[in-house]
Amino acid sequence: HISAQQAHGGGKLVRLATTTSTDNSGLIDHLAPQFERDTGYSLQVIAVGTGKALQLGKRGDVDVILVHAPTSEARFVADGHGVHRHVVMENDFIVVGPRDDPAKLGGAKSAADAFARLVKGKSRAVKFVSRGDDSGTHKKEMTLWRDAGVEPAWSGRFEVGQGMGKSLQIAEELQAYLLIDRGTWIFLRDQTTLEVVFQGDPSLGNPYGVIAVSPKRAPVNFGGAKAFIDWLTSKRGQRAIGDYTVAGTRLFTPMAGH
Amino acid sequence: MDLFEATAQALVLLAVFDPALWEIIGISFRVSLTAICIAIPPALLAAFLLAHLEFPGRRVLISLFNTLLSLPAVVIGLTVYLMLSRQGPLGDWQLLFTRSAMVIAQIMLAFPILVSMSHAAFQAADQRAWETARTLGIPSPQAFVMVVGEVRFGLLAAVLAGFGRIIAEVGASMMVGGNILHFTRNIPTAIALETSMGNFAQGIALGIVLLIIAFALNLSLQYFQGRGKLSL
Amino acid sequence: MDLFEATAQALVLLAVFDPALWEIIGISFRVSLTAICIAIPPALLAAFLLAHLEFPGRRVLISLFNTLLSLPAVVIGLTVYLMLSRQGPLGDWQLLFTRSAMVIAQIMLAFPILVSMSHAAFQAADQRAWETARTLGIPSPQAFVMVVGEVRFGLLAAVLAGFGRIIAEVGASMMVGGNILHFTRNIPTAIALETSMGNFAQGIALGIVLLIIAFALNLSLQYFQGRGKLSL
Amino acid sequence: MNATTEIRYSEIHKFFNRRHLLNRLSLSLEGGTATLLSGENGAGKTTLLRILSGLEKPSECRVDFTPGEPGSNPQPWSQCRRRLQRQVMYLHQQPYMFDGSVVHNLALALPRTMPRLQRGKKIRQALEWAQLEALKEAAAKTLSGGEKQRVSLARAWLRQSRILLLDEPIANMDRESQVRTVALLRRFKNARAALMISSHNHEVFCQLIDRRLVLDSGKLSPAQAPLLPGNVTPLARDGAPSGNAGNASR
Amino acid sequence: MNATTEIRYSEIHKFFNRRHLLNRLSLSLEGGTATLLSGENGAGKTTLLRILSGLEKPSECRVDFTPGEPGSNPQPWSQCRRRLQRQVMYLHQQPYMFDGSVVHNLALALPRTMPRLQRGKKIRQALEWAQLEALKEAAAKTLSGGEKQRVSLARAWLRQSRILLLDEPIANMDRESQVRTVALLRRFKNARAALMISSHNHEVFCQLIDRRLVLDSGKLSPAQAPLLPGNVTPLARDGAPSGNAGNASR
Ligand SMILES: Nc1ncnc2c1ncn2[C@@H]1O[C@H](COP(=O)(O)OP(=O)(O)OP(=O)(O)O)[C@@H](O)[C@H]1O
Ligand SMILES: Nc1ncnc2c1ncn2[C@@H]1O[C@H](COP(=O)(O)OP(=O)(O)OP(=O)(O)O)[C@@H](O)[C@H]1O
Ligand SMILES: [Mg+2]
Ligand SMILES: [Mg+2]
Repeated sequence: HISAQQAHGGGKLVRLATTTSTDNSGLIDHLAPQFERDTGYSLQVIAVGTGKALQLGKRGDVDVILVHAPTSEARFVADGHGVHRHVVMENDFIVVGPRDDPAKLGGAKSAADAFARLVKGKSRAVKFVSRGDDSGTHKKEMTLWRDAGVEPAWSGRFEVGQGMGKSLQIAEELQAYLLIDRGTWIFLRDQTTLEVVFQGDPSLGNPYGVIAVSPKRAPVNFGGAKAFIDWLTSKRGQRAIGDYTVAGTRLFTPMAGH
Repeated sequence: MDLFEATAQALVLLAVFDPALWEIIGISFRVSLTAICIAIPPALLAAFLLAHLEFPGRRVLISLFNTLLSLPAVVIGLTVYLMLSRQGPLGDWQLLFTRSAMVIAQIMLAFPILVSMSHAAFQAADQRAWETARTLGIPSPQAFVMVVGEVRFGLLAAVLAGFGRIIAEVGASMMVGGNILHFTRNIPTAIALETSMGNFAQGIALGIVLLIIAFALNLSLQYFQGRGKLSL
Repeated sequence: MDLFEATAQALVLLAVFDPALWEIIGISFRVSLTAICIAIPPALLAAFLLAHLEFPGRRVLISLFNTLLSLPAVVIGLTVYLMLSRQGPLGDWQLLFTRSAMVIAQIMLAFPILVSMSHAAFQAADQRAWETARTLGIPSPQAFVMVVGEVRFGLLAAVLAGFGRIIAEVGASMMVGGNILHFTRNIPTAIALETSMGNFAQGIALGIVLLIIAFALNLSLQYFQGRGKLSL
Repeated sequence: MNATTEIRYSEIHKFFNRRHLLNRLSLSLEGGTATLLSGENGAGKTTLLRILSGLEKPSECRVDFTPGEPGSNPQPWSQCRRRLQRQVMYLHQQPYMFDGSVVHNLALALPRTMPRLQRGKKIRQALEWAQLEALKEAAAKTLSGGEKQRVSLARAWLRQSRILLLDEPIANMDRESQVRTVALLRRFKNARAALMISSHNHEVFCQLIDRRLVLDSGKLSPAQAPLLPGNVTPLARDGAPSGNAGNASR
Repeated sequence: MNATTEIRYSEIHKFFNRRHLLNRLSLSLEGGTATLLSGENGAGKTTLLRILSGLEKPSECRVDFTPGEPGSNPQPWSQCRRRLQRQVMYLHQQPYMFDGSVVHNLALALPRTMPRLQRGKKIRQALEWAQLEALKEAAAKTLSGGEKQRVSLARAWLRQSRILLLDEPIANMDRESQVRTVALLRRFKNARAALMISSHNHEVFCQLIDRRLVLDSGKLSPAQAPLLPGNVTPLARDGAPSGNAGNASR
């Protein structure tokens, strides 16, 4: 391997900041070798929370970011920190919970209904684990509460401030409900006794965007970032995303061009 | 840089006793002080015995404690997690994601460093201290306390190192506490959260708050260590 | 539990020199050993001066070092990050997300614990050691080395504590190293990754691998501390 | 003299550095008698006294706490260690002072159960004997060599041990303190304590001691050369010499 | 005697524990002479010697390295500290041994630049003088009290310092070693070194010393009572007494 120090600043190294969900699910490990083979760039992946990924981009410490927080992404571009934003893939959010489903989410007609049911009795028996970390998932959750017209404040709601995988572990221990992206769920579902209790509502879409960090603010490897985005949105890249399966299930739906 | 701003803001919150800030401060110090207080007596005793008793396997045991210093906190966190988890052997106690679980993990974290450092302190003690105490007819338990008094400077350093390890530690607390707001979120896990959210300035500001309180604690402890310099 | 299985598997990988496992082991130890070797000389000197020189502000400085023990690693990581970030004052060095950055952060992490613990060791030293060396006409630098030799037992404990802190530390390495596979992924960040993916057994297995290597290192260091027990 | 044997040691053996430092010695400590232990530097005096008082592990040693009584039998040293530490008081060649004042160091020798008033009185007497009233609040660790030895002896007096082993108790004392020490030891002896003193300064003790043992090449033997009381007369003012006068020869 | 003044100290003052331990003393160290420093326990002898050798900070003190020469002027102690430490050798009341063998401890006193062969020869001579050939490989920390004092003196001999301050050098020594020590010190003196010896054991040194100073209540004064060489005759075999004989009175 070339040393990181040599590679850094040289044009052949691309640094990608991405959320833990894409990295933990194994997608990036699947994509990186193909990208490197096709383009000759080498990719370094820094898997962090959404907020930190955006912050690393703002400071010019990475060249390209891949996250799922549409509003923040738009602001990132609007503020001039990034260019060439593309939605490249999507999966969706689902609500998982204990098998006996105490809040009866299984009968909910819409996402708004499901979230209203959670709060209804304000019962201690109904527990809900919230990411509480301002991540894409957490932002989605807050939107859903707002859409349901309820105040998410009862003693059964725990804000854990951790990543998706850890939050699932905590939900498992507490036998609580959890909003989770399908990719992580498919990847980790064998480790829990929780089950999917609500899914399929159109408002639960989870689009992933890729953004090149603006070369105007920092001496980033813009060419490399561009190459990554181009590859990801190309036919080959999109096919690679669509090809990725875990236990026979596809994790992400390619979206470029939609 | 907004660092100064964030620090100033955190200090203001500290000064006006902002309930949210003081809650996590309270959790941090309550948990870590409890853990260190529980860990100290057995650790000192173990260190003393390791320093003063000759028995087979003594050196290996010392090496073992020194090695445990290199055990990542998250591994200890995992171990405690697996014990306390619903499916674990102690699952019935229902301690996971409580402050008690954090105390348990922190005791395990502090123990090796306390033993290793205090052992070095006892080893450096003048053998005559123990002998003189015994020869003055002082029973072993009190003689032990007297030797502790003689090497209190080194022991205090050990305790501070142990306390520093657990008050600043994030992996195990995150793992067994869960960083749950109002319950188990302490300063380090809050810092980790702020960092993961990209709020670097807030993270550092919280770190400075922790430091300031630790410094106050430290100064108030200083009188224990006395002058520290011995003539002859 | 699949813990034993995972550990056995990790040990097999260790034994057959699995390149992936040995790569992260290599990064861990290369980075931490470099950091500790750079940190030791200035830390010992600082500790010695703090123990032997009388100057105004000495006690406050000692308290300060003791307090720095409570500084969360992630805060040090953040600080180093802000320095090395492209927009930071040292951005031009282009060190972020390299092993050099990890070395820098780990030096800063190890320094306070080295100073604090070695200070306790020097403080416990017999003042006559220094005086006798001087009175024998030995120049200050060599006299310092001789005093170091006299308290090597305590200093070794300090070094082990400092090494334990950095080899097992995850927050700062994660922050400034980025946990990049093949470049900056070391054992603790790998453990954190495994844990966050729910692969507890793998996490613990890696921890055990770390421990085994640390134990080997430890035993080989033991001859430095010699018999350790002094008569009279 | 009607001495009662307090403890009988036999088979005392110490092997170090490929050398038989103490070679199967036997020794009794007898109440109401004082023994002077002499021998060259490195002969093993300190080692012997430390073994007798349960502080240093011998290669071999047997201890009998009830010698001569029917049914008494000597036990191995390692089983008697704690009992020896409790019953036999050893004064270090270089006395150790605990952190704290002189008064604190003296108070350590008194039983915890002693009433406050009595404690105060005892400590005042000890301070007076040691002539340290002016330094009673001083940090004991900063005392001068001779002052430390005086504190150490004052602690021995407060402890009132029946068996007292003193390792060079007067090495750093001034002449007056030496004389006062001998007087104090005489009081111990009159109270029927067993004393054993290691010293290179025989003359000072000549009026106190009942026997003088010489440690040489690992063996203990009664001294050949008689003591010379004449040599210390300028300062020894109390009592008549007990050693028999004779010519100096060595 | 034609003594050359090596160092002149003036205004030596030490204040501790609300007590003027040393009260504006003056003192010269003169080459080729030996001074006995006496005084009660706690009089301040150790403190004085440590100040003179640059180890302990006085409340006040001025040092003149070229007394009497034109243009010489006394400097404050704190500016001369390192120079004093280099030039004046102080032997601790309780000597300190470094970890390692006796040979290692002796070797420390030799300059690093000395050739190997010469080092070996010097060390062998020192071992012989200290009569520690049999223990040369023993760990110095485990030596007996008197043996440590002998090592300490042997180091002083190897170091060949022009100015030597000895704090109770013979306190733990046996009689033979005491006599040998006096003989060694005489050789130092003949080599025109300046010696200052603190001791409670005046008689042993009576044939060596040129003057005797008494430290009392912070003041230094020449001794009133003459020395009594007669008291040590049984062992002192070399040379004639230099003190003038007289009656013991105190
Ligand atoms: N722990 C030890 N390990 C090895 N050797 C030892 C140890 N303790 C003592 N010695 C050796 O045993 C010998 C006797 O020592 P000890 O202190 O008993 O002599 P001593 O008769 O008290 O001498 P002094 O009159 O000088 O005090 C010394 O030569 C010393 O080197
Ligand atoms: N660092 C210190 N702090 C406070 N007091 C001290 C310190 N060092 C010495 N002293 C006091 O100063 C006095 C003189 O001590 P010093 O050791 O100089 O006496 P000395 O003449 O050598 O006595 P000795 O004959 O017993 O050795 C003692 O009473 C001691 O309590
Ligand atoms: Mg001895
Ligand atoms: Mg003295």
